[in-house]
Amino acid sequence: METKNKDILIIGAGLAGIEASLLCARAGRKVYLLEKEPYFGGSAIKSEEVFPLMECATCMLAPKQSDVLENKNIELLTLSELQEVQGEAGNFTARIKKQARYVSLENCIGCGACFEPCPVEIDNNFEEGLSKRKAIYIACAGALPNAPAIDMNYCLRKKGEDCQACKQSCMFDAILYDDKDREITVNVGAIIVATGFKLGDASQYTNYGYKKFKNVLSAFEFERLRASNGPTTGIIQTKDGSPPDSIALIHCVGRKEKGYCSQVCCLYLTKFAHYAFDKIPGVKVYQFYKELSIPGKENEHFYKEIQKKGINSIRAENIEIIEADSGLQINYQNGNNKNGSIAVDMVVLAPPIEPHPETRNIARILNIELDQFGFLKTQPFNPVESNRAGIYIAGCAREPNFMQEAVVQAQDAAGQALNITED
Amino acid sequence: MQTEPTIIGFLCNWCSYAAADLAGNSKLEVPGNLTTIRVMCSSRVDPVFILNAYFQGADGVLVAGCHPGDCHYQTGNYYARRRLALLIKILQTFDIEPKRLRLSWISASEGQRFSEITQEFAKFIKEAGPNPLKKKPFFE
Amino acid sequence: MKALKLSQSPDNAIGSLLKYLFEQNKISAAFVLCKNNSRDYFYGLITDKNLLEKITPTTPIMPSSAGKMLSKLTMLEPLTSPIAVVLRPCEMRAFYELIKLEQARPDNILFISFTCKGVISIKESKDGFEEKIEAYQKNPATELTLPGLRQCCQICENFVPENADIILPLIEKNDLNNTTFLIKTEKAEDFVQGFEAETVEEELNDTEISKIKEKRARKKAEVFANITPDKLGMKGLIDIFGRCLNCHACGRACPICYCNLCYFDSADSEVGPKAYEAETETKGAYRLPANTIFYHIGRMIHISLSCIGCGMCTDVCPVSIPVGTIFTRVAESAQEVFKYIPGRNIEEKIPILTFKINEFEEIGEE
Amino acid sequence: MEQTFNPRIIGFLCNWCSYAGADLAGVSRLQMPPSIIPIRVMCSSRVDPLFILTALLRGSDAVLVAGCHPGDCHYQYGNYHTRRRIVLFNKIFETLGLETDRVRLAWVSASEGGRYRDVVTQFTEHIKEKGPNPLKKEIFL
Amino acid sequence: MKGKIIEIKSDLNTAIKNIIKTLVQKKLFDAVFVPVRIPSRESFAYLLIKDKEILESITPLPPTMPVQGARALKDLTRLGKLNLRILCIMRPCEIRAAVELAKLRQITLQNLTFFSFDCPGVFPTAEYIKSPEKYDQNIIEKIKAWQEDGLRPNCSICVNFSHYNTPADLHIGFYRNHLLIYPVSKNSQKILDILSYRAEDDLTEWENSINTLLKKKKENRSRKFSLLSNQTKGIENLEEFFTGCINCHNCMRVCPICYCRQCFFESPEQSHHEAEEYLARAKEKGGIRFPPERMVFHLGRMNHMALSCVGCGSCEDGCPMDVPVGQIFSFIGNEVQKMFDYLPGKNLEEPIPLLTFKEDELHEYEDTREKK
Amino acid sequence: MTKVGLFLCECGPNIAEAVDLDKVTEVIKGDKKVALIERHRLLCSEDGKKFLAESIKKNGFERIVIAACSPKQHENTFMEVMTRAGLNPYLFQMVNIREQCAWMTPDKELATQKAIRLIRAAINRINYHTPLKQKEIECSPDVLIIGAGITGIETALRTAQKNRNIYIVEKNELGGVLNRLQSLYPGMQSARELLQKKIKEIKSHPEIKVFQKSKIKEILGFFGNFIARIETEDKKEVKLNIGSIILTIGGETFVPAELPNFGYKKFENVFTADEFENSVINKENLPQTIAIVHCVGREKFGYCSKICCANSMKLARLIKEKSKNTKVFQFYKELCLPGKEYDQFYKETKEQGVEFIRYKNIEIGDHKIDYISEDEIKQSLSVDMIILSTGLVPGKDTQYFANLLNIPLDDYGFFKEEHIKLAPVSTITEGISIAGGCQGPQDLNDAVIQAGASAGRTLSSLIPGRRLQVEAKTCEIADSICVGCGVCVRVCTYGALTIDESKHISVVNEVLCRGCGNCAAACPSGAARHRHFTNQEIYQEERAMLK
Repeated sequence: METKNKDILIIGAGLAGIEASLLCARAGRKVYLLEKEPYFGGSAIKSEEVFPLMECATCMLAPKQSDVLENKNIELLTLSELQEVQGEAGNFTARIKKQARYVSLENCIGCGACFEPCPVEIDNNFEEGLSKRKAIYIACAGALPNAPAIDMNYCLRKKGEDCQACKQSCMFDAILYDDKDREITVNVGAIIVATGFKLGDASQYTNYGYKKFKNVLSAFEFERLRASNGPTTGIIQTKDGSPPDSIALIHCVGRKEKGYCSQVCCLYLTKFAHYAFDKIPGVKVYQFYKELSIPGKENEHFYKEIQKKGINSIRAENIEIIEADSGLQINYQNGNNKNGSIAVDMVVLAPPIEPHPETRNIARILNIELDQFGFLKTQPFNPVESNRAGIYIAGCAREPNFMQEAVVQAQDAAGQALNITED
Repeated sequence: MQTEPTIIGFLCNWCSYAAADLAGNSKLEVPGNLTTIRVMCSSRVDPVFILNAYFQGADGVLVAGCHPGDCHYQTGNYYARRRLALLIKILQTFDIEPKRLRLSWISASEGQRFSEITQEFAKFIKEAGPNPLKKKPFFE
Repeated sequence: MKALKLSQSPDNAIGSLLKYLFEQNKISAAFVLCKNNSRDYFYGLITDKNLLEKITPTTPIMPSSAGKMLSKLTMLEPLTSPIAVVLRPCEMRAFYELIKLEQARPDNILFISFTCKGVISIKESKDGFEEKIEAYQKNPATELTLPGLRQCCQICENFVPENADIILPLIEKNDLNNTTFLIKTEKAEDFVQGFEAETVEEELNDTEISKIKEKRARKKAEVFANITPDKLGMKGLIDIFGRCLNCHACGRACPICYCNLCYFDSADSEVGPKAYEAETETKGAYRLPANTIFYHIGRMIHISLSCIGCGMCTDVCPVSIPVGTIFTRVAESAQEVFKYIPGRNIEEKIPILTFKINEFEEIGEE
Repeated sequence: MEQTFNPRIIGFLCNWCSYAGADLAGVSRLQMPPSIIPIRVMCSSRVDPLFILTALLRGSDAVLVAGCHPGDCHYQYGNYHTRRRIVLFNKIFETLGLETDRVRLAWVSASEGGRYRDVVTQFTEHIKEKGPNPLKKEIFL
Repeated sequence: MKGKIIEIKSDLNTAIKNIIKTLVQKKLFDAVFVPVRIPSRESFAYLLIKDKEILESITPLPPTMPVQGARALKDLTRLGKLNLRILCIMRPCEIRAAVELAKLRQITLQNLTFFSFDCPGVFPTAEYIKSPEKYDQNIIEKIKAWQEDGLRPNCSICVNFSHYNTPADLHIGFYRNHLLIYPVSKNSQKILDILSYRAEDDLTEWENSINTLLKKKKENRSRKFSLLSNQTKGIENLEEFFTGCINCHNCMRVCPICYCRQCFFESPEQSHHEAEEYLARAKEKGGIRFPPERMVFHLGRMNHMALSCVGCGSCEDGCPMDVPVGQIFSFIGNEVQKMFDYLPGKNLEEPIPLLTFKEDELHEYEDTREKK
Repeated sequence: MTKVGLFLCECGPNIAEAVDLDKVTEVIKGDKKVALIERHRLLCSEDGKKFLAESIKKNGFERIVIAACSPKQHENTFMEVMTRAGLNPYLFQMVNIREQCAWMTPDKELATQKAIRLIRAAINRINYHTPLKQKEIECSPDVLIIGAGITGIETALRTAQKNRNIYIVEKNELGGVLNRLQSLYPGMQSARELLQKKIKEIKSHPEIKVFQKSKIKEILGFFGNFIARIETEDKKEVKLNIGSIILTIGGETFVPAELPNFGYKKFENVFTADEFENSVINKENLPQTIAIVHCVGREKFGYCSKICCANSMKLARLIKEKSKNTKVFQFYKELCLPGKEYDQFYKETKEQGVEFIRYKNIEIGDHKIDYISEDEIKQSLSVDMIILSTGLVPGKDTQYFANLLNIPLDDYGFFKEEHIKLAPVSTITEGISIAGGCQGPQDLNDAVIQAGASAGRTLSSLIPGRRLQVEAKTCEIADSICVGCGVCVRVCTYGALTIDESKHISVVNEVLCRGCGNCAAACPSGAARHRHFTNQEIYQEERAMLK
């Protein structure tokens, strides 16, 4: 009888990937947890609070992350990408490219002494460009693993300069300029794909003025604005640094074009309203929506509680945002086809939840199917199983969903992965 | 010897201790006279710990835990709140320096807030002057 | 014996001595009876010599047994730097008993004591205490009928602090302006070296002491005459202990009762509903709180051999049962059997913790 | 009434001597009153005086403590301690005017079945004469 | 308000005794839990009585309360119910303490029936013992007049001395040489039936008299409390207030609510310190007192039990130094019970505040700073 | 006296530059509780760990204090080193002089003082540490699944493995709500076929034992070791030893009898969606006009049930399939169509001629619907039949099982999950999971995933042949002091404390205890002790800080 390989490969170390790897590791399995970024935690760690109970996201996730880091069975591979997979369920061989970090995880103690001397300053994409970072950086305070990486795309050394600023500031020989991309091969019995999502680019829906007007923000930008560990330490402000007197929350940006409801936007925009009321006394909040989607037992209560604080809700079509003297002006057609217009200081858009750009690539490597939207396709009555045996999909890689759904999918996928690799 | 006020902070492991770590990581300033005791949950803080600290001359006591609803153990901080409210009420009734005890909710991401709260508290305590019990003979 | 004489009242003289010891860094602390305000008496562990103005070591009150308090101080570890302690003879004996029971350590302690006239019951300290003290101090101790004096003190014959390093003869004294320190030990001599006082030779006044002893013995006989076996018995015990609340205050205040958790508070001594039902059935009724006399006799079994007759127990009894007198009576007869005087000698073992092979041979052989 | 009084005596018997002695009495078919309720202890020194006190206050008519003869203790010196404890106990009872002859300490070795019978018979007779423990009916204890 | 009014022919104790005897004779109860004068006559003890003859000697209404009844009842039922149906005649504060202890699993209420009565208050035990005859004289007259002189200080400020807030099954009131039976619980119907009483008499007059008295006591109480508030404000005053306390812990030992086997403040972990530690403390302050930790004990005990304090004043009664500890506990108890709208012992179903919580409450005790 | 070793980590310049470690050494050296002070440049490095291990062995340290970074960083690292060096890892205290001292205190003098206080606190505490052991207990890998609807069946299939018995208990017939459905949206597959296939699968599975028409009488025990008593179809009693329990008892559809404006049971042609799909659609010729009314009951129970919008569209499709000319109206408030497939489903439904009308208020009359539209206009529509699309509510047995297993319900009457986001199929009692309609309103997809998730949790935690690991830093009860007042029992969220009635004291179930210490603070006599955070340990820290 052919022996099955009991190890498990998990691609994507966001909430779903973390949950799946903890479950597999608890069962005593070796887990390779792949993460493209130098940090892990996915999109969830960008939030300050989580609806409907407005719990602190870091408090929820950090213990899980430490569990991953401390678990002997889990090998977290940051800056890593899947290159190739061969074999079949019970016996896959995966080739993984480990990008050079240029910082030794063994030696680095996370003191952060290297940031200041680095002469390069670029937009911090983790913070949606709201703050700057150096070429050697960590995504945000508290990001894990607590060690920086050098972004060679911007490092002066890449341009041939012999800058040694970070190396000289490091007392622990943690900077490895000659670090190389490496390839490793792992043998596993099952694979779980949890590559997550990205927010759609709102600038393609030109009527919203995103990227055109400075105070039109996309959801994550607003989220980071509110984050205690974010660029403004949690102060919500317009680009000129003053708190906005009025904020408009725009639902369903790009839904029609995409052809599906992203499920989470109605609720996270409600959460944004809560942020605004909480942080800016007297702020006016408008929401422009088409259909309200707040499924689930706890959510309506949350929605109504926040509504009570005075959200001005407008069912609207044909929204157009323009810049006016006093700020931004929203022109719209309401539910009864009447035109209206409202001036606000800040607009927050809820663009569609889209498959992570990596997903297509992963699908190709794994030889699994995508659906019409580019999400990974799953089986009827087994919504986490791909069309290829031994490969499972959890989280937003398969469909936009809530955190709790990502968690249950991860648990489901982990269970099936454990089962299939059982002798 | 030590002229600075003494402030003791009880921090819950999951939120406030993490916030303190984050404050350190972010090199935010936190008063040097605050020394912290890690407990697993704010509900572990027995009010008698605080009484003991008071009577032995602590100038301030800070108890910090997860925000209500965020408790790692579901409901611990609600119990903590009741216990400390009771203690504060007793101290208030006898007017024995109730303000030297503070109950704050600080989440794991609020390193900045940790820094602000502790600095503000330390400033308050400094202005309030030393705990009168510190040098009071025979009270205890 | 070498003695130092000061023309100060005893309290002030002790204060001067302690001040000197502080100034010379011979002690790091003093442990002595203090008065904070109005009538707040307690033992103070003083490190600041300015607080010596609060001491009042010879005031006839015993808010708690210094022996027990000193055991609290030294229970976990011996003192590493010297302290001076002023305490009464019975308190010192209690401390010695506790040392035998591993509850205290004698290291680095300079014992200062005095011949003791007895103390006024703490309950009597509430009204007119000042007058009582005045009467007490004016009265030569040979007089036993001082207002409010503890009964246990009235019958105490062990009022000479045998083991102290420094003794102040107070008992026969009504001259409040002169004080003598008898320097009994070498250790004491080291400490007082350099202390400014008139050096004299003086001994305890044995004649006076035996006179008082006699008087007290007579008083004791008088008191004990009412606590004889024929007057006690079960009925007598019920008359005496009938109003006991079972609060166990006597045990908590007793310098000898050293258990963390008294057996009579423990789960082992509890009985369940079945037992109550059965007893109620047998007797027709059942008294609650239960086991009061059981507790008192039990406590006698546990500690009467070490009872030093201080009377703390009577003092704290909320229903004024003369616990201490009964205890002293029982203790005396029990101690007599083993020829044991508690706290007299640190080397002497508590009788119940040792045995002789050839003793009580009649027992068990009938 | 006197005729029907059958005393109840709690007997603490040390495992090595007295319990064996009692067994031997049985094996030898020695006749004796059924008054003893035996409780086996490993050594007579295990008998906490409080056991005796409890028994008496709760209405046992008498208590017998039996152990190895002095010098024979299985645990070297246990019975010497027992002896002191019983002496102390008796002294306290005596001073308080309580009956001391309801408690008896007896040395009974493993071979002394006959002695066990004698001790029990004699003690039972003694208690019979004395009558029931008056403490049994006392409410205010 | 309806009940049964009976004329008192002999004296109050006998009148109540007769009712109790009837109930026992008719086998509604197997035993009675009630105070009896002790043989030496200067005090009282609770007895659980089965024997009818002993029942003759009871004093349901003793002028003093040496042991808080709940404490005695705790001894009896802590480890479980008795298979006897027991009638307990207790003062309102004792019944409330019993219910509080039942919440803490220290009393088993099964098979217990409670009679409460209009409590005129009690005399301090120590005083009573000195001259019982003096206090025994004309006790009924005293009750009638509702005199307050010489009572336990807590009794004169007690506002729960009658049926209000007392979860008894049946309440006995006194009014103008009459005894009134007021059925409180459903249980009491059976009792009335057995006694062949119908609760048809109008009790308004009695109720009015109780309300008048209540008003007076409430005034006394608020006066006393504002006095206490002044007396205890600030560290100096508080210290002065506890002057004389010798830290003997008698107050805790006689407290019906303090149910711990080993008081935390006497436990090694709280009270055993190394000599170095004591010396360090002494050095810090110049001097420390022995026994140590007097204030921690009192304030700590408040933390532990003030929410359940029924204000019976037993603690003060047991204090050898006459520290007004009962009054301060009553005062602080009132303050903290208000926080949670809680009255100890009023209702068995109401959880003790520290054992439950609400999500949205007590924000005034949190850091006032807005969440960022 | 035990030999305590103090290690100071310089953390390169991080601690060494911000804290004057020489001064620290000098001050602490006088403390007789410390046998030796060692210093290293970077203790967490391989070299540092080796140094630590060797020093422990060489000096015979019995307890260790390490002043370095946050315990969250390297507590485990050093505990491992200790274990390897033969010391119990709990005889160790870590002092955070980096994050919470060096990095937050710019003034070196202050930082040094603070470090000294923190180190002293640990030194004071360390002698009170007791060695703790990670315990292991025997456990059963077997699983009891309660409720054999589709969720239960799927859970059984996903959990079944070699060496693991699965018991599935159903009080009625197998299949639950699927028995009443025609087809499944959005794929419109036959519900019956799916169900038959699944039932066949579990019935023939060697590791699954099915109890139909059986009742759960009692469940005792805890994670790893539950005992369940079951009354079977033929009234026999069966006792099962299992390690975990999964509740899949489902929910119910709401019956709108108490909402008069929907005319249910008042007018003969008003049916619930459930009735319609289960029977009406099969029996009669469908009339000319049918209205489907959404959100029935939503206001009453206070949540959106998620499935009704799509289900109503499915019904419209079924109607159209059977009777092409029947006019179908959908009366809705908000269309809730989350997920990637439903916008398309909606579009297609609309294309089949189904008309969607948004209402604000509705009143159902005899063959007519009066409604107020969103722009506040009162309108009326005559229809022949009305289908009420009702929401999902908790099943009737939910309360029974909540009591039986002592697990809480949420505000809506569903089983309450351990954590709404992170642990949606767990309950606060470890070893008891929930899946499907009893957890909250959800569609078939969700239920199947939850089934898989609860299976996954079980598979990962109870493994045949392996013992269960128990947390070391739990609470314990000092029997001799405990009086059984139950204060600790009441504040414990996890049901880890119970009263041992025979001894009248509390007992801790260490499998369930998560070690928060709430009980320790609640216990007035200190009988409840929080291991590694005992009163003594905390006092010792406190005292050092006050010196």
